[in-house]
Amino acid sequence: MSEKEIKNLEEIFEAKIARDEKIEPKDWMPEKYRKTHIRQMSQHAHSEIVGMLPEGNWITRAPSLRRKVALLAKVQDEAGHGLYLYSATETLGISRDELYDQLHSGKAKYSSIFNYPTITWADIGAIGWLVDGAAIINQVPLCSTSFGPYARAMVRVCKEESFHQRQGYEIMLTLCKGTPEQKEMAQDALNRWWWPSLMMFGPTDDESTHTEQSMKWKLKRKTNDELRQQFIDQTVPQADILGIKVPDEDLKWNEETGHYDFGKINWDEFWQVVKGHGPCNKERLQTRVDAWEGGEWVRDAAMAYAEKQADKKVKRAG
Amino acid sequence: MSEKEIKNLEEIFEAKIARDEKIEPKDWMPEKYRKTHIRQMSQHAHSEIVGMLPEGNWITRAPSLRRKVALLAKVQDEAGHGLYLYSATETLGISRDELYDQLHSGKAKYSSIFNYPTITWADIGAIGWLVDGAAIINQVPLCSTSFGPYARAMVRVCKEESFHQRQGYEIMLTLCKGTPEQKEMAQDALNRWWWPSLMMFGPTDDESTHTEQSMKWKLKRKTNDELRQQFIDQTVPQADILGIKVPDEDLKWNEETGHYDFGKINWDEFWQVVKGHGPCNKERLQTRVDAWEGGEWVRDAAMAYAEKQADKKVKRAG
Amino acid sequence: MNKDFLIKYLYGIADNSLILGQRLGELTGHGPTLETDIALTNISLDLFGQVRSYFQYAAQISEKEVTEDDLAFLRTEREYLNVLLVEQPNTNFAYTIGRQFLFDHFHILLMTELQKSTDDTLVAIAKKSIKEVNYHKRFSSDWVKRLGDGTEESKGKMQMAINDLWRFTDELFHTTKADEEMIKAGVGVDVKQLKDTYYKNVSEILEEATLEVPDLKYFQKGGKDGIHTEHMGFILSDMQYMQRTYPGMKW
Amino acid sequence: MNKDFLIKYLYGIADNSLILGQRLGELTGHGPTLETDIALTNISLDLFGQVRSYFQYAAQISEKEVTEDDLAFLRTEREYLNVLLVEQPNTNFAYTIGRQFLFDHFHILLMTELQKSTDDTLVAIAKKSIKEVNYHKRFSSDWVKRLGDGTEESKGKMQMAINDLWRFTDELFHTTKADEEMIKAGVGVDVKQLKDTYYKNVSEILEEATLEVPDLKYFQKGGKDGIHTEHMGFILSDMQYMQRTYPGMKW
Repeated sequence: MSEKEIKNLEEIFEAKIARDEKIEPKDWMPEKYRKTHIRQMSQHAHSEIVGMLPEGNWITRAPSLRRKVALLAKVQDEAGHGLYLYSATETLGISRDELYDQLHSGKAKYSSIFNYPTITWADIGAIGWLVDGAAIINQVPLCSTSFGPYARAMVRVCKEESFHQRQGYEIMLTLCKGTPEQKEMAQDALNRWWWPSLMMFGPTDDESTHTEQSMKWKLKRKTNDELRQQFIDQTVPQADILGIKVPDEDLKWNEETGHYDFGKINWDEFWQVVKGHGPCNKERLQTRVDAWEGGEWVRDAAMAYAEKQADKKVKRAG
Repeated sequence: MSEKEIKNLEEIFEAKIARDEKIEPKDWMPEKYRKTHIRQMSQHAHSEIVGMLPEGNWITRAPSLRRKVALLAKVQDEAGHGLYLYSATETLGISRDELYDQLHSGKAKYSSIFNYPTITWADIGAIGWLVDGAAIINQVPLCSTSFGPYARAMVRVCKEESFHQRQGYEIMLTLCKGTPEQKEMAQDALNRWWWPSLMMFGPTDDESTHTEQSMKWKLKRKTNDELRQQFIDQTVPQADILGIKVPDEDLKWNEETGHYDFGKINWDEFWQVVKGHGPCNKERLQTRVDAWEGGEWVRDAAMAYAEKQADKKVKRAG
Repeated sequence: MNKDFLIKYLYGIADNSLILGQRLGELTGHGPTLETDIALTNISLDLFGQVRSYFQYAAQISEKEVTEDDLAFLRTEREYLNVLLVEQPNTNFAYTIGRQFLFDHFHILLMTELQKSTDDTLVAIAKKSIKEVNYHKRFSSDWVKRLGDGTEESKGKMQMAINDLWRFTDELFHTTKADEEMIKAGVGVDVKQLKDTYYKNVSEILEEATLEVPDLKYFQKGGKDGIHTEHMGFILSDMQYMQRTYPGMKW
Repeated sequence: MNKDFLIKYLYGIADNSLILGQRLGELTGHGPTLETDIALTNISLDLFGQVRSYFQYAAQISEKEVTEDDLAFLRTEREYLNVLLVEQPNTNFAYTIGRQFLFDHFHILLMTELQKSTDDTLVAIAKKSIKEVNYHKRFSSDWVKRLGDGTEESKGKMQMAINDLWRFTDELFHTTKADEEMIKAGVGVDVKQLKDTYYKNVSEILEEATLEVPDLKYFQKGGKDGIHTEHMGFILSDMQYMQRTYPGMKW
């Protein structure tokens, strides 16, 4: 293609996005758009898959049948989200095996929040309430992002995440209305998950890269700091209802700005976890690699069987 | 050697045994004596090693620190017994690796009692009381058997077994003096372990082979049925003290014989377990094989290291 | 009719679903593909759903003040009446599939017959369950075929799992005193009558999967009398952990 | 002196022995040789012996009516104060040895210093323990050398275990508020002072074992504040099973 032709295609592409029309896999798109989407969408898919592990850790120990069923269903939903998101990413011309390779080799990232351990049942509540809560704030704008398959996947994901978030909050509410021991368990979970949840919105705006480009492509509509503020403003009153305390001495309502002021985030910890040195990075990745490698013979068998069946069909037809 | 010379050696050998002198590894002995001893001693050693597993199953769940320490010590003693017995067997010109191979391939047997599962804490008491109790009755006569290394190993083994037996009985006593739940647990363990314990003395005399030869070599002093009767006569009053009931409708004191009469043993079950189809045969053997195969690299490393160290010593000396 | 027998009969059915569901729950996030992960979690969910129906019914007819959770989490090991098959570990994917396959083919026959019970609640549970169990059976049978007629490696693994688990199948057709009472009352299913059909159905699939049908004479039993394998205690120590550690609390 | 701090200080020491002893207890009957089985069981026994001394002391000074077993078995996960190192699993023999080695070299330094405590009971426990711990240290160091300087395979496994476990070593030298109070009172050992000697000693053995000393900048922590790895819950569910299931009974 001539440079002019490309220029022309780019203009059509950008006009389409500006008009809020969707880009579809068969449409022409700039290489950078494709790459950025593969990176973000697969990171999102990987987060769903790795995110199954901290919650999966409590399936065998869930305290009631009702909670066990809800937890199983939730983790299953996450596998489902992973599936849509991988499929949506595959429309950009990359295979699922390649995507897994990127995860397993450490080349692709996943949300750092899943590198924290779930050590009490209240953590299951806190994850639903805080982590899914933060995820929704990050993800709702993506329901109208420019890439069609991603936007459509996110509509379904967000609906289910809202349900999970309410379910998580309800676990916390039950604990906080329960015995002093249970309330203490809820407080302890809030203490441990609060700051990592704030980190889910990424570095502060002045440290964040790619924001401008992402805004144009509607991969982003608000900055990290804006989203973080929105999360805090929404979550603090919920903690008040629970009757537990957000672990931030500097947190207070600012009448002037109409927002909560909050304390300093420990960015050293953030970068440590991002770089692979969080409490569970090693275990999470190893678990995924073990599942994948341990399952190779199963996938091979399924492939071999499918081929044999196809052969038989051909023979029968011929 | 001429036939006459052999005949002569045999006479000396038998006279020695008759005089209650010990046969030592360096002494001449008939091939059948050697083979029989390898079979019986290694079977005994294997039983100690496999016998660690049903009790080991409760180490992580022992109900108090005192009981945990006692159980660890007991299982460790069994490993120690295995060690003496393997060493004693090795004096007959067979290597420990060969002995393990026989165990792992299923060629060598071990006591069938260890193919029953330990499913409650009371089983740990019942094993000490009944299984060690039966073992002692089988083994005390071996302290004066004709083969020196075996007799000496047995002196040590029997002393420790008596201690284990008392400890097991004391666990039962504590349960029986405890809550109704605990007493029920003790009764249930007696129900499940009683009959398998009676089977530990082997088939009835009319079905038992080798007895005459074993008597001559002092590997046996009483028949299976005599030993079984001795066990029953000794154990039933102990159950009475505990206040729990031996699960045998036909059990009753016989004034005339001065022994307890007892019900029919389920020999079908006995042979099923001997043939490898007991509740845990597969698991026990697999566990031993896994430990052995999984540990090969460790044993190889230890060997390689020892060789390197020896080389260094030689070099230093040279 | 003796309520205790009915409650024990319910345990006998529900505990199978409970312990198998628990075993499947261990696997979530660890499967060979996302699709099998989702499917096995789904089976686990169905099973726990059934468990809740049975235990809610048992709690309702019980003379004691108990909840479904008391029945699920607060019995001692000797009081769980599931068959030994369902407590066997997830040694590898072939064992997981083999266990499921050998159970599902029993489960579908049981649910089919249970629809004829004189007990309306059981009929309702059976009618609801049968669709789920049909799906389970199709899933596990399909995978037995895939692994059996897949690669040499998968065939070996699948055959080994079937050989190893076969000894637990006979117990599916044993009856306890409670079972016999419930059969007499027209409430329970006489599982002894299902045995031939079961082995016929299972053998057909195994043959289609190019696997050998084991020829065993010795079988294991005990679960129906509460005498379990050594795996059971460890399943329960995790499963009961919260209820035991925080007694009487609501979650 | 605040008794609560002393009790917490005792937990901080005793829980290490408790959880490491528990981990070793899992291995009995499963080791690569009978001799290592006996040795590791022996170490486990020593550790549990120490645990009993600490908890008997803690129970004695506690204002509540508690026994050594209440302290060992009836706390919640967040109340156990052992370091993360000791709860790491027996992934393979190299991990078991590596964990032991990295702990023993700390433990010997701690016991040596604890002999200078102003608390007579602690001095007595330390004096008794030091002989045992010396034996542990010799055993684990010898095996690090055997595996490190054994075969290519064993070297690879040993190096991997050391690399993997190294991130848990820094926490050994952290102090909690209770530690600081006890140090001030002359009762506790200032572990911060042991760090250089520890890394020097450990490095010497690793070098002798022809292994590389890891060069890590990031370390894990949390155990001393009761924030454990996900392994801990499963250790406790087995360990506490009997005491939780049958509360208040004597065994």
